[in-house]
Amino acid sequence: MTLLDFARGPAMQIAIIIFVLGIFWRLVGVWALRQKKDLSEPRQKGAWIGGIKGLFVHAWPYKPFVPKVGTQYIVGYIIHLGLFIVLIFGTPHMLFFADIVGFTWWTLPGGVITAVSVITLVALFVALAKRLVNPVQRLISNFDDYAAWFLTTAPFVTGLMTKMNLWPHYETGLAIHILSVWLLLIYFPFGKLMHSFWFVVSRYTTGSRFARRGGMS
Amino acid sequence: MKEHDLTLGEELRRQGISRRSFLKFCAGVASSMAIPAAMVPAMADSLAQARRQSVIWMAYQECTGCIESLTRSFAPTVENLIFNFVSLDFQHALQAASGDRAVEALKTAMKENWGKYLVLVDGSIPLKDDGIYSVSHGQTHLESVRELAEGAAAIVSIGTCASFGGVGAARPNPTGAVGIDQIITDKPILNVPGCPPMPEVMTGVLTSFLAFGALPEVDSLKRPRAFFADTIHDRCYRRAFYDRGLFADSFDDEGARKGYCLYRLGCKGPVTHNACATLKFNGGVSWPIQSGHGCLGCSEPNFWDKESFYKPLSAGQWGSAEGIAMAAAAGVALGAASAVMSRRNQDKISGGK
Amino acid sequence: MSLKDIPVHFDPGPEPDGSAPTGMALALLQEVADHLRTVADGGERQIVELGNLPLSDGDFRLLEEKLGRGEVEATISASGRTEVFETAYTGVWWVKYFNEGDHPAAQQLEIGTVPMILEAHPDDIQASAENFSRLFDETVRNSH
Amino acid sequence: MSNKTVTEIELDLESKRLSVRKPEERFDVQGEMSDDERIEKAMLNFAKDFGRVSATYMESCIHCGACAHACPFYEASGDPRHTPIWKIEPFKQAYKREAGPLAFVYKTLNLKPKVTVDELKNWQELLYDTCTMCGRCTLICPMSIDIATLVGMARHAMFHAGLVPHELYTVTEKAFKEGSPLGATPQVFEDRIEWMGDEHEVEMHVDEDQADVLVLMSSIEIQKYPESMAATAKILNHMGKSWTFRTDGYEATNFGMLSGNTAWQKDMSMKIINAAEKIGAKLVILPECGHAYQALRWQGANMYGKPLPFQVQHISEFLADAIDAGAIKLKTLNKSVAFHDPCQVSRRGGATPAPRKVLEALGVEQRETESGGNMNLCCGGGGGVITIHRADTLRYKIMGNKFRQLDATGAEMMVTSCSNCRQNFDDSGEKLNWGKEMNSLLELVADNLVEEAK
Repeated sequence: MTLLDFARGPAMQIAIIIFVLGIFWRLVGVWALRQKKDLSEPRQKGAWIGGIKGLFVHAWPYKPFVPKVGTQYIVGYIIHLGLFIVLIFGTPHMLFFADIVGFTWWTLPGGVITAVSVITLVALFVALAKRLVNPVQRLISNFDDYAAWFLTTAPFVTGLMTKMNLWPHYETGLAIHILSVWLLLIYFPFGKLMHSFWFVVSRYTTGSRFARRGGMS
Repeated sequence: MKEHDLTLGEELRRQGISRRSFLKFCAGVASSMAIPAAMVPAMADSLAQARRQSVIWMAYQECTGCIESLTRSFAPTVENLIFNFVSLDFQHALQAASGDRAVEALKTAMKENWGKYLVLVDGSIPLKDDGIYSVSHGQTHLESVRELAEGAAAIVSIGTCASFGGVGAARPNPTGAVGIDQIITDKPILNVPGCPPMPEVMTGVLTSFLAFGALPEVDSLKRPRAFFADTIHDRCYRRAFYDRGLFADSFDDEGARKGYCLYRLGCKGPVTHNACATLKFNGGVSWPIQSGHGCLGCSEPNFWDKESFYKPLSAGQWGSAEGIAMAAAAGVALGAASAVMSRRNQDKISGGK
Repeated sequence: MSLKDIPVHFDPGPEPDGSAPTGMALALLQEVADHLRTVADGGERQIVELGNLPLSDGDFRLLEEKLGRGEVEATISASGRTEVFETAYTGVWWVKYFNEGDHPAAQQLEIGTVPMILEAHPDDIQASAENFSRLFDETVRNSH
Repeated sequence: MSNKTVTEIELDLESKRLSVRKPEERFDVQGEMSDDERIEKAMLNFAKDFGRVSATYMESCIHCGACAHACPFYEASGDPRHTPIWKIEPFKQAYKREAGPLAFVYKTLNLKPKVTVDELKNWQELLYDTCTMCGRCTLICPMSIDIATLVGMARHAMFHAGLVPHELYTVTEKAFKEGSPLGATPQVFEDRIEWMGDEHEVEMHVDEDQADVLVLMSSIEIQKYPESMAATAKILNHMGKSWTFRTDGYEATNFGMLSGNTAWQKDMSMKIINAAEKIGAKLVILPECGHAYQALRWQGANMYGKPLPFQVQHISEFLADAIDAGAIKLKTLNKSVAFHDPCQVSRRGGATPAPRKVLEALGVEQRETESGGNMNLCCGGGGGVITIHRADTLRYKIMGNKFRQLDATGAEMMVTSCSNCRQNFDDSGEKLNWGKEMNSLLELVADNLVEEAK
């Protein structure tokens, strides 16, 4: 069995299983905790509307905060959108998903994907530099932050190398790229990468809690 | 004067082949092997000084496709000169002799050139039940290849079967077939995989052996780097379509007619190392992708067993839905268990207070 | 209905590499310039292989246009055709090899006094001399 | 050395800021416990009230550090330790190690170390001195984490581990023992009511057996701004309401909540609830006090264990409703006004529109600060911070920012509806020579009430 066969076979299955298991573990682990009912009289009904609103309101900082964290949000968006675009609209990636969903969709030309990847990588390095330089972020960062950064960046680097054929051996390179994604998937449920799930839960929670009170959203 | 005593230069001149042809031949080989053009004169000189090489070509568990391909495509090319450079002392399919006389010729050639002859092999070797599944003249091929290898200067495995086991070794591999290098480990071995292999590779390898006295540089799968360093994808004329994201989605759609990339139709070009894209087959007429079909990856080990030829490379093995569902269920159980533990902890505190 | 009733169209489609020069041609010209300097200064013959470089049609056109045609043209018949011509720059030769099926086999730019393939090899001259004397002997014998 | 001797400090009623005197020697650790015991108590009490919501927040942080930029303390100090999420770091660690879904993994592999007493001692400053639980960090947080609530829970742990700042502990203990953190005992309260009734010639109702409305007061008002009592009485009398003060349930502040003692918090809330139930009140009016609103309006029912049998309103809400209903009419005030939102009433309480409605009725020109309303910059004195002498320097710095913001509006008059904010403005205004005065919305209404002939 070559490394590529391993990456596309057992490694993929193990990674998906750990990924799914971990996500359910963590989500259910929190969801099944006790939560006392709030007995206070709500100011208004329909807290869930506030919850839904909360999902979107925090997608961009409020005006007074824009000068302070606007750039950080933009860098964040570049990383997230880049990740999304490359993942969904990169041809080999689309074909990978098409295999299970059973239909294909429009993809972006290779050159565009390469450009997006490079921009995303730059943004990732900017984010890392900020984490290392900014006193606040440096203080509150832990292993998880750097691990998550590394595991997110690795697929971009290996993917670009594969795309641009910079590996001494293409298949091994491709295998390393795929394995780097599995590593990301395996780590995903156990670190801060879970924020891709928590952000919905957390924003909804605050949005609905404060919708019933009024005040901040 | 015996043939073997003449140098190649003398021998060919006797046949009316000039040094210009020689030079031209070397220029052609150098071009295909990426040997610097400046070395061509030296190559031609050393080739002229070489003696005719004794070559024994054995066919084991095979289909004769390799030799068909090689002999037919040799005819109109400059490389056919190679047949003038070697003394093909044994070849099942091509020789006139058969039966005991053929075997005798083989024994003679081996004896006369012991330690010097070059063995070409096509076909895999069955190992199961002492190799009984493939026998010629009462001798299993396993014994045959061991015997021949003993007196060989080097061995060249021609085709994917001899290199990696090929179709004979495909699942479920009933005869326990393997490639030559799984059996012979103490001789220089070179693999020229491909189903069939490229004739130019054979020419290059033989020329290089004659001119430089050694097999050319090889990769990790013992394939000559000069031909197998790049992937089909690297040199494919449809690569530009891949880079621009233009693909054929079926064999008769607009994309296919426009000659778009065949990646989505399962082309294995990106993971296949061979020189088809530059050398092409049948004297440069065409090659699979030019004919509209994706690469099957025939020069790679186990290519038969890598799922469908028409499944895109990007496809992974998702595993069973049951497995994923079980993982989800296990995750739910673990989550619930941890929450129960936390709740119990809280109860303990409230109770204790 | 027989098989013949099914129309078969063959459309090879456009060659995707196009005909735009890749920049490789310019690099090549630079290399030729260096070699020419070397040879002009009394150095050895230099050969640039064109066959295994990723040159586009446009590159070839550019090369042909820039190098031009010179005074000498020759065709050699040995195991197929070989075409040789001097470019507009004396000492820069273009050598095109064809195989017996007349397909291109290799292509080189050679920088030197005369391309190798045009020169008669000493061994061949030796053999030629032997053959010639035999011919002469026979002719003399026959005339008697 | 008993607890009493180390925590007892005299009140300082002379200062503009109402607290105990600056302790000559600080005793920021209470009780006699071993370190292990403290840690155990901290962790247990932290875990006790932990639920799905707080766990979600603990899981969600992505360590982006944005919250620092919303925090008045970080903005004033620039000290990265003042980053809101960092203030609960030991508890985040403890959560992950002890209570989260992956706790088993963390604990078994010892990936998150056990929290130590020294750590908690170091965090006392972060949890008490530099956080008013104003919740501004939640606004900037891309994950919407309610850090203020988590700080509140961390304070539960700190209290039970005996790690409350000296002054805050003292006032809390006073509140528990005397019924008021700042010396406003029932006797003092009664005296002051009488004094105000006489001084302002308003009819006061004290300890009525039956009344529709129970009016609460905060110690700060009783001690420093007693005019509030007269103003409230004047308005309620004008409206013809059946109302009363109760000496067995008047104290609106809840230092049990601020210091982190849930039992005491409940105790303090229950006094009010019992009194209200006893007189059959339909409405309890909370005075101009921020955290009182938080304690009774939003946490009261949860302390009580069932929905409250009466309505709870902040005085500004009550006034707004009265204006809406046409029950009171106000004279027009030709001034420009900037309103300072008390975080616990506006951002975290939801009564943001009420004071604006009242100001509108006063006909003033309202000027918002650059970050006003729900996004208001906290004064830095709430959450018990104002009682802690150690926190003064930074509090003045925050108020400096606050003054600049208010001054930038160019408004002629500054108004708020929280007496704690107000005393912070008074104290810091004097210290920083602000030269302006913070006014009470309630008093402004009372002063401009149109009293038609009955």
